[in-house]
Amino acid sequence: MARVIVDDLTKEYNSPGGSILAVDELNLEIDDGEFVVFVGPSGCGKSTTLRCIAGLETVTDGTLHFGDEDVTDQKPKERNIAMVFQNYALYPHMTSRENMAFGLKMSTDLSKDVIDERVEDTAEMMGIKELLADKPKALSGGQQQRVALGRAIVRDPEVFLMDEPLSNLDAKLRAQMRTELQQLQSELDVTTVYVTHDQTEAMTMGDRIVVLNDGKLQQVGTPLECYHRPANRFVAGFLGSPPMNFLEVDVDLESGTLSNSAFSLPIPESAVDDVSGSKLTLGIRPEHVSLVDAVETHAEPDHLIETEVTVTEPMGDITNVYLDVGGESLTVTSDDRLGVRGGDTVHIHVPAAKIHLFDAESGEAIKHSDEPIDSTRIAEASGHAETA
Amino acid sequence: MIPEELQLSSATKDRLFGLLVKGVLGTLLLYALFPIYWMVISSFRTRTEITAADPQLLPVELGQIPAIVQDPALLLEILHYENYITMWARFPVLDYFINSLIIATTTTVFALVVGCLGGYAFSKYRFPGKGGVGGALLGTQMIPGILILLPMYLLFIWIQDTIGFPMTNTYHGIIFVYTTFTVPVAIWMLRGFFDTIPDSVEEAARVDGCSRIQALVRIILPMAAPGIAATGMFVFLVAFNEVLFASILASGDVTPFAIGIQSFETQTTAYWGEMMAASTVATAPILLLFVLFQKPIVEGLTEGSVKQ
Amino acid sequence: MREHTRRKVLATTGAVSAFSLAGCISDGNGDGTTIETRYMDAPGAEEYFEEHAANFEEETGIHVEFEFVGWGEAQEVLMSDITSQTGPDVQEIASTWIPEQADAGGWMDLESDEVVDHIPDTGMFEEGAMDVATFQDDLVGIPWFWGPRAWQQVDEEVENGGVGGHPDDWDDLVDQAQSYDGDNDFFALMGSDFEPMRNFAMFLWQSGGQLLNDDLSEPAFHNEEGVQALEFYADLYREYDVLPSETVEWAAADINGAFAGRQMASTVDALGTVGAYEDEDGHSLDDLSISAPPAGPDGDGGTFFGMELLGIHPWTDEPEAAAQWIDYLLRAEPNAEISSTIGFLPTNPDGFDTDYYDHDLYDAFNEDVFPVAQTYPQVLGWGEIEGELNSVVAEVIQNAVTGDLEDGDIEDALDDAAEVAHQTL
Amino acid sequence: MASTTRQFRRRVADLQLGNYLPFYSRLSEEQRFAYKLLAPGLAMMCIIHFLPIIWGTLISFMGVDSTYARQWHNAPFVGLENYLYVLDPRTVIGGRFWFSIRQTVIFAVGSLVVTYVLGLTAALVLNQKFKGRFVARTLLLLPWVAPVVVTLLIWRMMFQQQSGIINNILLSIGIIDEPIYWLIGDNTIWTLVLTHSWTQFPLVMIMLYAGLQGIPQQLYEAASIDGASRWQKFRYVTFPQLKPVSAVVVLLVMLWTMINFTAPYVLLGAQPPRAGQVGILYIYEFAFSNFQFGRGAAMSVILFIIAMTMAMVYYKYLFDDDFTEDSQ
Repeated sequence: MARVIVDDLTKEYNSPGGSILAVDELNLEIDDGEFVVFVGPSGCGKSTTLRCIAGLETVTDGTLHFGDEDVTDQKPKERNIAMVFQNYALYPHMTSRENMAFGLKMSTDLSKDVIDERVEDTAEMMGIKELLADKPKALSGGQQQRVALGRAIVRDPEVFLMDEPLSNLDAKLRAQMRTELQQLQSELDVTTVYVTHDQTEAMTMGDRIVVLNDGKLQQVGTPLECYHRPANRFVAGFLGSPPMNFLEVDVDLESGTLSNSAFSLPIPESAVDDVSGSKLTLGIRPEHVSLVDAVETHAEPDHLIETEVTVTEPMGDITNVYLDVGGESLTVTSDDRLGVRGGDTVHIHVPAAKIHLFDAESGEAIKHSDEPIDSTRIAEASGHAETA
Repeated sequence: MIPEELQLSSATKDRLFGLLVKGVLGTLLLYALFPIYWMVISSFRTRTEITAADPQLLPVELGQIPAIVQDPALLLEILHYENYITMWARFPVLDYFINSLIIATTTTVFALVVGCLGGYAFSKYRFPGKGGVGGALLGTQMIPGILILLPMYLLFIWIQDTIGFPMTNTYHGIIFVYTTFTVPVAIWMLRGFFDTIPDSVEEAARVDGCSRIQALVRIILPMAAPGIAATGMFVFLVAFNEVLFASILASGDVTPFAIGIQSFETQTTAYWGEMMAASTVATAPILLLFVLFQKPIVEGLTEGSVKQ
Repeated sequence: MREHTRRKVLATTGAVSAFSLAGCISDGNGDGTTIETRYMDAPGAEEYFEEHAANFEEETGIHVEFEFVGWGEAQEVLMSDITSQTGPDVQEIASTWIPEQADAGGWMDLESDEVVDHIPDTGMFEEGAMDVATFQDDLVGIPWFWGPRAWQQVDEEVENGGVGGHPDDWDDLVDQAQSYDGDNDFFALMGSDFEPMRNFAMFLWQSGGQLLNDDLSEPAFHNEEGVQALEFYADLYREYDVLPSETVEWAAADINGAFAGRQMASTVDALGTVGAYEDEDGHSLDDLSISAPPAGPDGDGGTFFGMELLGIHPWTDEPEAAAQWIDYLLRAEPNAEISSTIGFLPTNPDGFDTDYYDHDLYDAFNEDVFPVAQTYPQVLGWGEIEGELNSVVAEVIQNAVTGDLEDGDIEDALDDAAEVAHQTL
Repeated sequence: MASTTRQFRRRVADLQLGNYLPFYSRLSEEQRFAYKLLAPGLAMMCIIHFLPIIWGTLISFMGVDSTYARQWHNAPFVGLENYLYVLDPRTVIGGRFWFSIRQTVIFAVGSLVVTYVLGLTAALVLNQKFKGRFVARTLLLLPWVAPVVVTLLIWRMMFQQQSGIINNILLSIGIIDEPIYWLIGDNTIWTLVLTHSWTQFPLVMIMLYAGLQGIPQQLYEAASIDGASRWQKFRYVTFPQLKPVSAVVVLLVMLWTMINFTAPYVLLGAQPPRAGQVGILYIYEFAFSNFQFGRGAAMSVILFIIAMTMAMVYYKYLFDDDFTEDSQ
């Protein structure tokens, strides 16, 4: 078990067109036993970072430490890690048992009996004992997945690395495995780095999530922190489904309003001191906007906007309502009490407390919503991400 | 337009097409197998029978068949099986054959080892000069053997004279040459097979505690087995069949079959019957070997595209 | 090519041990001298050399190793040997290769001091043989065995067709062939597949021409006589229908097989056909008769003879032993034995007194045929000319058979060849 | 084998990468490992391919003939004289050489067409579903597996004008009236093409067969829905889909045929009829019989350059085509 300390990690690829910066001076500390999820769009550098931690990629610059040990130049086999791959990467010519035993055989001096015992114990725990004699070809996707996990677990490594391990499973199985993995991780208490492009996994599984884009770290924090206190517009837009609404607004400090052609809202009080410049991006999550039927009696009348419904998407429990606000689209998740349809004119309420404001140029967050977040790590992770 | 009643129904069309396929297949099989049949038949004939102006398609006359069925021993009288006995004394066929097996088998092993390493490097890694090396590999396939034959021979002689290490007319000399000839193709072919193996398997192995080379040997190679079998067959055949270099680099005790078999056609006499008997004896084990191992070989030959 | 002190161990223990063993070429029999020798591959040769190498070793203490090279690769093997100055001590030489190989330093002058005392007495050889063995005043080889091409016929077959005696000249040949009424063909020659220019040379000499001029500086085969000869050769196929068209494809093996199988009554060829005939069940030399080939229009006789020699490579460490071995092989008995085995005549005249040549037929060879026999000129660049002539003659007779031979083609073909000859010389 | 398509595409892509040299000062560990893996093969190729090729090319500029055979380094440097001599169509040798080049091209292109048609037909047949197709596949591969020298000798025997079974069969079923001369005269080159194709078509077959197997079934289903006939499916689905494999097949068969020595040598003997004198055989005969190493080397270099030029033109064609799109 170990802390993983990533210090100024940089990875550059050489390619015909010049070099490509895959990871750009990334700094990160992962606590012992922590479950950290790397998330970001494809090509953001999350997999590369993971592979650097694994030792599968050489590091162009910066250092990696496991605990106190500098592993930057160590080969994968010296790092005592285990990895689960998206396509499982089981060895097709070996049985499940041999697959699981292989790592122990190669990296330890354990006797055959001990290895056997550990394989059996792990198999028992994973519920794959009856599959031990089968070759991967004979197994279903889910079973292969378990064997792949078992192969990692049996190693009892210092760090677990998982590269989109669930993305080849069907939706139902994926949901089930998500929970299972989480439980497993907390039982084993092994430092885990988990890479995914799926924000549901990111939100539900990690102790902390690390949001990456374009090789740069965007934000590190607990899932709720990242969700409710996004460090910048990218994080805000990346997490959440449907994604946060963004509206370009002009700032009028004299009248204290944020406005565009379709509406004008007062600058939220909590942000008045931070607002400067003339352009901002206003962000509001779909679930925080509500459709208003009793306009006259509303508590925050100056936070109402009149809009037209373009499309509605009934999801069963809720309905996504797409609206047109001054030519820009805005989404609302509504409980659909009103039964609106395309073409209707409705009023929406944009509560001041829930508004995010971002610098129009840099995308840096200026104001967050006031949603409460998990208290434990706010202190250490608050503030802006270290984007260097 | 053809009137509707004259148009073939789709079932009839299918049946006709089926017939066409069978017909074409039959013709192809005849084309492919007839020479082999003819070799076997000729090996049971005397020189006069072979050079006769009216060659017979069948080894026996049709009228003789009932008698042969009754008394199979009759076959021994009709078939000139003596070729199979006299050929051993005429020329050392067995030596030729064993030489060829030694040369071709060893070449196959070495070419596969070197080819696997190179092919893997090509499949898995990007490195400066890759394009150049790739071009060179392909370029070797265009070198007329005759251009390098003499320089290579002189080089061998030079090595012999300078270091005192014999090179000409030795197994290792010709094996070295053949291995080098086949390595570019082996690299090329094997690279394709390695391409079909996901990178993550190698990575998994390295995370599991293998060095790069261990991962290659313990994980990747077993996975590429069919491809290796197919490449091996290819290399074996090249090494077994080469004549230009064999004729001056592998003489004396290491004369291979491809050269030796030609001695049945001497300046004054052609021992066709014995030559065909020797050919039959040499061809049979190779065909048999192929048929036995055809599954991985054919799988290897056709692999890759399936996953494309 | 193969070596016959065969070390079977090598063949069976595989490549690994081969690495360690391959170096040990010599059997290393302590005190004795060992020479390496190489001959053209032929059936029966192995037994012959096994026996005589043993005899020779007993007599002199010199150990002789021998190996064989197939005709197909012989030229290439010799070429590489000479280029690299490596290879056996004693080597069989085909007469037509002498100029290039001698010029390239492939053969030791056997009249040099080192060996002159040990080689056979050259006085016993025919002058024609010695001409071949000499290149630019050096004696490059010792004539070993030779074979002139002679008219050979199966008397019974000839008579069955209502023809008597041997044809005296070209007209006679055509007449006999056309009046022949036997079951098979009357006459056949080897075709384009093996040195067709030997036939052309024969017809050329018979029509009074020669291949090169007297001082060997210019081609002479493209003059009137040459055209006449090649025309006659082609006409034997297309005009007179004397030569069966399929024979245009025939090589030595085919003609031997056909003659042995009595597919034709007569041929002009070397002793090989006689041997093939004799080997066939129920055949005897008494069936055959031999004479010089038919003469040309002006009564000129002529036929081709081929000769094999034994030479010593100049890089040998044991010239003396090598010469002794050659001397041994040229003794009447061994000389006659190998000549007869391979289907030639011994160059040692005493060979005819041995059991191997105890038949009238051989006397006819010696007495009637040799006097008119000639061979190719020994001149540098001859190989190229010969190759060219082979190819044009082959083309001409092939076209004669397939009906593609046009008027003037023969002249053009010979002029082409003459052009090459001119440039080469 | 079918994966050669991919190799090929990659190869093409790699050549583009060829210009990102010069060498980086610091190679990554992967790159060093890759070089280590390639080292044995490259070292061997240096000794057996590159060194002799330089040597051979050197000789082609020197007047090495029988006089200098054993001391070629003392031979005079003659510049381009050898090349000019063998390339001059007015001299007989030059004419012969040009003719042999022509025959080489016929041999290569003819073999290519025949093997491709045979191979494709066989592959299409094997791709049908019928009982025993695996047996058929094995049987059709046998010509490739059987030792080539042996099969060439068999064909040589079968092609004899008089005693050969081929003429016999053709006569008896009435295709020809007169026995054909297969091994002499102008037919020789076609005999060579036929025989060589016999030994090569199984390889082409199996490569194309692999290509066929890789064509997604949906394409055929889509074509069926569009009402395509069998021929149209072949024309608009199968054939275009086979293009990448075909490209590899064409290149390999061309190159391997152009420099093939075994087939003409064994089938036609050391003294082939003129029509059968393909380049490499002519060079062999000319250079080795006459110790004309300098001129022989010049001829070989020319043959090499022709093969290379053809390959490069072909590459160029590929570049212009749709092969670069897949760079993985």
